[in-house]
Amino acid sequence: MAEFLANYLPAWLAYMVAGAIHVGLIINLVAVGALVFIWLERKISGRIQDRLGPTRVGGKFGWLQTLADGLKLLTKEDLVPGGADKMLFRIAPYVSFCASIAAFLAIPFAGGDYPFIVQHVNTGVFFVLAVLGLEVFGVILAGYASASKWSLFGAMREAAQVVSYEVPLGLCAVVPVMLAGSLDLVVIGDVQQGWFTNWLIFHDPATFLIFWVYFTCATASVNRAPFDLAEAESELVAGFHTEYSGLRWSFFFMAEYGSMFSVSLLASILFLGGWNGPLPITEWLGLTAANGDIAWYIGQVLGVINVIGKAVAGVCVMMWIRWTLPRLRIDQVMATCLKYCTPLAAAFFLGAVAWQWSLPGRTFFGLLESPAELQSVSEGWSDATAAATDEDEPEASEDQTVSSEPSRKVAAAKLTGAAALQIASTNLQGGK
Amino acid sequence: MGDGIYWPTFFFLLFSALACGFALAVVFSRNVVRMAFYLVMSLASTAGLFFLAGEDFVGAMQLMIYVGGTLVLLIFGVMLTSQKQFVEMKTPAGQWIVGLVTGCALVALLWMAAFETPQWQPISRAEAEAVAVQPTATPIGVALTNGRVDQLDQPDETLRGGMSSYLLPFEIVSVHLLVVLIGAAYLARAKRRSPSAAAPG
Amino acid sequence: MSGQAFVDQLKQKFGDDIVGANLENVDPWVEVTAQGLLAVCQHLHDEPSLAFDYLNSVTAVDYLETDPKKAAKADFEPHMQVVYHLFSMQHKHSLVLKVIVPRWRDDVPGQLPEVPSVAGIWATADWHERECFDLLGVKFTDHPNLRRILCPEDWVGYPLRKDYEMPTEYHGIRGR
Amino acid sequence: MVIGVARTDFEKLEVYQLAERLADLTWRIALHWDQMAKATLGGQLIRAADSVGANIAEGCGRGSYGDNRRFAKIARGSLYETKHWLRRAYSRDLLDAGQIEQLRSIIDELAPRLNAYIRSIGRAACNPKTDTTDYGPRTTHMSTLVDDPRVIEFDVRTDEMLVNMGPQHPSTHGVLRLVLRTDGEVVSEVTPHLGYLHRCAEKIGENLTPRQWIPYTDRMDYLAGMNMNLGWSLTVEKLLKYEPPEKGRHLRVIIAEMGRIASHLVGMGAYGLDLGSFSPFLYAFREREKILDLFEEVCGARLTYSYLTVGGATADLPRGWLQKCEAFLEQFEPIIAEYHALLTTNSIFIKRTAGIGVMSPEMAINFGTSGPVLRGSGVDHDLRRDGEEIYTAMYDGYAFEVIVEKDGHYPKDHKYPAVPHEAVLGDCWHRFYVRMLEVVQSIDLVRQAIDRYSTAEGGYGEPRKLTEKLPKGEAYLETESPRGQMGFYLVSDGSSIPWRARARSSSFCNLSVTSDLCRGCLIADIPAIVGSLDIVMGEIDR
Repeated sequence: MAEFLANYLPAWLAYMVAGAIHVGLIINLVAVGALVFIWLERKISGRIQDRLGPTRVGGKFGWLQTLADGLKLLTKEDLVPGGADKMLFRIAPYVSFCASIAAFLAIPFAGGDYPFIVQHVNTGVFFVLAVLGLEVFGVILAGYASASKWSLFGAMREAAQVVSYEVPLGLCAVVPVMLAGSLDLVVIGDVQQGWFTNWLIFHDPATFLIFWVYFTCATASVNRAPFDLAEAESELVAGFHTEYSGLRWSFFFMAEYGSMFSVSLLASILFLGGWNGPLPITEWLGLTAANGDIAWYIGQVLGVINVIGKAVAGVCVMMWIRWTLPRLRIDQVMATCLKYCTPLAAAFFLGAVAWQWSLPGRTFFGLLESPAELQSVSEGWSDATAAATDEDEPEASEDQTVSSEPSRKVAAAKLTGAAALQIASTNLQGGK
Repeated sequence: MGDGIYWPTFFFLLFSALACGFALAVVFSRNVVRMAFYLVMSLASTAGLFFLAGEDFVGAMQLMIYVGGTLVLLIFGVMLTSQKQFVEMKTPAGQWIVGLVTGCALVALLWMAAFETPQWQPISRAEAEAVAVQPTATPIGVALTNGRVDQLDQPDETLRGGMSSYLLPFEIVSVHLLVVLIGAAYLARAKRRSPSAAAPG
Repeated sequence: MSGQAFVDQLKQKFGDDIVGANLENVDPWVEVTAQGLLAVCQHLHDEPSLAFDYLNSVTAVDYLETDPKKAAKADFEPHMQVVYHLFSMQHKHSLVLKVIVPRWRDDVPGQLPEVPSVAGIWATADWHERECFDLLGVKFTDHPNLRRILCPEDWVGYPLRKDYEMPTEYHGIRGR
Repeated sequence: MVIGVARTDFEKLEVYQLAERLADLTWRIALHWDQMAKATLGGQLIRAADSVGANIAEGCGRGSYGDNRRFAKIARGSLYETKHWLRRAYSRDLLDAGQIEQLRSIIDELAPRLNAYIRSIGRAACNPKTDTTDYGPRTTHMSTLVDDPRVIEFDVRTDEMLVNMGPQHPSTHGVLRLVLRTDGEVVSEVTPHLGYLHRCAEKIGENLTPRQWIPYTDRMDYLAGMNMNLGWSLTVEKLLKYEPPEKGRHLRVIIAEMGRIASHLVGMGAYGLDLGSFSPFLYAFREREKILDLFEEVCGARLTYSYLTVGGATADLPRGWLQKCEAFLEQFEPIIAEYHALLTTNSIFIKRTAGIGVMSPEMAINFGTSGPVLRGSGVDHDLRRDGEEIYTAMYDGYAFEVIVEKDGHYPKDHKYPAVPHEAVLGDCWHRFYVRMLEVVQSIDLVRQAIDRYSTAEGGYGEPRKLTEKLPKGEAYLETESPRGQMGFYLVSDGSSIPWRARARSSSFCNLSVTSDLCRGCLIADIPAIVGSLDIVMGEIDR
């Protein structure tokens, strides 16, 4: 965008304007997303509980209800308890909120050569997971600075829980990374293009199962029921945000919904094909870069709708779970993480490795041939010696990728991977 | 407008100022949790510097390990064990002096190291923009498992084989960390008098 | 076992500690002295043919006519009755015990009448006796934790006594 | 907020015990002095010696380490003062050799220990259970060696916290206040504090006629007002030796059992809330509303009915009501399966309740618990079958089994979900389960009662006169209300106003087990345990 603006504006201003637009879009995405999700949560909980939910504000579906709530929260007094550490107490909600927003910086909404992404970080998966882990810091500060015992309990639970759940969450995220051969979210999304059979969730039984482990851990790491121990209202009054009121309190909620959205986005990119629909409709309609800017742009927007739709579905499932299940106890939450999620994630990870090793180049539970994008990665798996002897391997894979109109970046990433694997195989030989 | 502002330099200065400022705040703060908070900000600014240098992986690593892990655990420990709500720390004069001497020595060392590095001159803008951003995780992963990427152009096959990987040192470090963790947990276990055994005896 | 036979049996075992009995009332009762209460209760609880293992209620009734006109005609001397309702889960039968004590020990106002606590026999007596102490001012000796239970700790007086007067003020709150 | 309040059981401190011995010994010695010595030296000596222990105790009770240390230092000052007065007494030939030896031995032990104690304050609270501090060179029997068998290894040491759960807390069912002593998430002690809703209804009962007191019984267990009305009415009728006509008897069964369903629905829904599951609460209230609609049609009120009264009921059932009631039961019965799916058989629900708060049958009886709490522990006791004649007569001829696990299984008159293998008899799960089964049983009973009511002849039982004189005497009666055995005790002196009206609350006794059940559980278990007792504070505080 900066390059585009530079045509009309001085370079320094172009950078600033482009940055401001990006940041503004992201903040709006989180804030408006939170508004929509709060409304959605009320509607969904209402329907689940056999009632209507909001109906009055803003017409038919009460769609302005959250805005009315927001206005109410704005006018509420901003209370700080007398015994609190005032600076930390005031700053804590912003820490959470910033961390929640920052995760969106590296999440692409559409792929291709010019992906829709704020900052193309080539270790996107890792960055998003790292930044999501920061949200807990705000919660802990809030709980500690509130000078309330209930808040302190909430903060202690949050710290213990989130730090533990990052382990299986990371393990689950490694599987798509391994299959796509890149930490770049754009690449991971792009390798799943084509039919839904190429989605990594359907790649093999292990990835299918590990998706559910991922979803469980994601629910736990964003503190949603049945893992919402930090705010467990029946035990801890309201946990870490017991002492908060007004706008600061709402920041925690925006952060929570923002995190829910970002882990769901991550799930949809890692496992559910990202911006690629279940059927290659954009290709059928010719909405690709080859057919001009407008067609490409429409294709990208369709991709954005796709990825957001999948993420919203994920968020809805989280809500559905919340209004159905009772809450676990803290020791059971930790046991779920350490006794079930982590070993399961590790086992499925090994399963995925074994599957890929034994059935390279196959997808959809081994029933179909992999698309070309996945081939180049899986070659490394197939036969190390063969790869080593084949001197033209990099070019060959490039030919393949060119033939099926992939993005240059994918090819570049693959090349590095292929080269590395080639060296690896030579090393193995040398060792022998 | 000409060249205008060179943004990477601007951000470099911004992040380094933040990192240094918060580092000083850590030193002069007395409240342990505030200290942790300042430390988080300082480390996050350092992570910003890494991102600026194109080392995304190291930056994210910094965030995940130091900010998300170490400091959270630190505050967790303070919350669990503190005698009163907000723990204050006072540094005696002797420790100030020791700290000052150590700190100065470290600064001097870094200073020397920095100025002995030959590339420590600003490169031209054209040069800077010409540097292609490389994937940062792949070489690390490759180096860990099977080969040193920095030695790819080593012509001698046998030499290349010898420098196979960092996997063994990595494993040794991991096991070492595990041992430290278990040791810490063991030391943290408090000893208490058992009421049942004390009553008859 | 018929009422009279049961009372006779108790009298034989505990002698003067069984003061009397009323078998005409809807719920017949046996009157026990305060000194003999613990032994009688222990017997009622432990004796397999009786097995009164369930204590329904401990309460007290204040007998005092505050109206001087009616007091002249009243057919009782001022006194306090502590009433125990017992039940046996095994035999499904019940019993009422009464202990009659003066309203004030040694008739000095402020000195609470004393009755031994049966909390050692039935755990439920703990709270019932606390309530009785709180509202009627009966002191249960050897009670593990004889504090007010329903009224605040600093409440003055025993509300269910007939001569109780509601304080005009409690911590700045108007009482009446 | 103070974390780590020092415990107040200073009596167990060795320094305190020594100070006590010193004070008592000086007292005994000074007692035998002449008047002159007593008035001058004796008073001063005893004051100083007493003040040693008093300051240790006061410091211990102060809560903060700073205060504690300050008072301990004052105690040390008093000890030196005692020494001074003893030296004066010695120089004035007031002490004999034996006394000097005794005093010396105490002071020689006390002085170093007191110093060590002052140093130790803050390092360990003056809590004798956790205190392993060595109080001086002579205390070899309190060694802190690692291989000392009295020292056990604990989890990571954290500080104790005193937390107030309630009276304003989402899961204490009203205004119950629980004071928790916690160590991290583990609760070592729970002390319930009651009385926030105390209205002294019994005093009001001494100033109103029995029928006038009926509305006050509504406000005891306000979730089952009908059953409260019934209990008091039957008690008065017992004293009056009155028996309502047959039709009135069946009417009372219909109303009481519908009240039980409505009450158990709240208990069930609120228990879901306690465990963090919100939706069952609304499902339960949806059905309860329908029962309240039926009650409203009967008596005009939805919460405080005052419908059943002495002599029968205030009015007969309206025309067409029975059909509506039957339609409701028809619609309601299949829905119970949903509750079982959401709660009873939900695996998280089972994890949270099975094996938690286990109460043995002996304990349940000893604590006087009743109703589903008692039957959840496997005690086969239900006043509808085992109660007094005047109450069981109401259910005469009705077919029902007491809901209790006997010989390892619950009654098999209906199809119930199976008992999970994790559940232990007497735990929270069983208490909840008994309530769920009682709802089905009550549906059965209402259906039977409707049949009998519609064929019964005669009146429904006119209320007795408002100011009818009561016979002299006293009556006590317990009835099986939804939360347990609600007892009323009525003493009459022959006038129309009772001499004493007493309400024995079931929830009151059920709540009294809390501190025993909650010892050593986790914080999250407290709502689970208290919720499974299903208390109503209106009834406890009366």
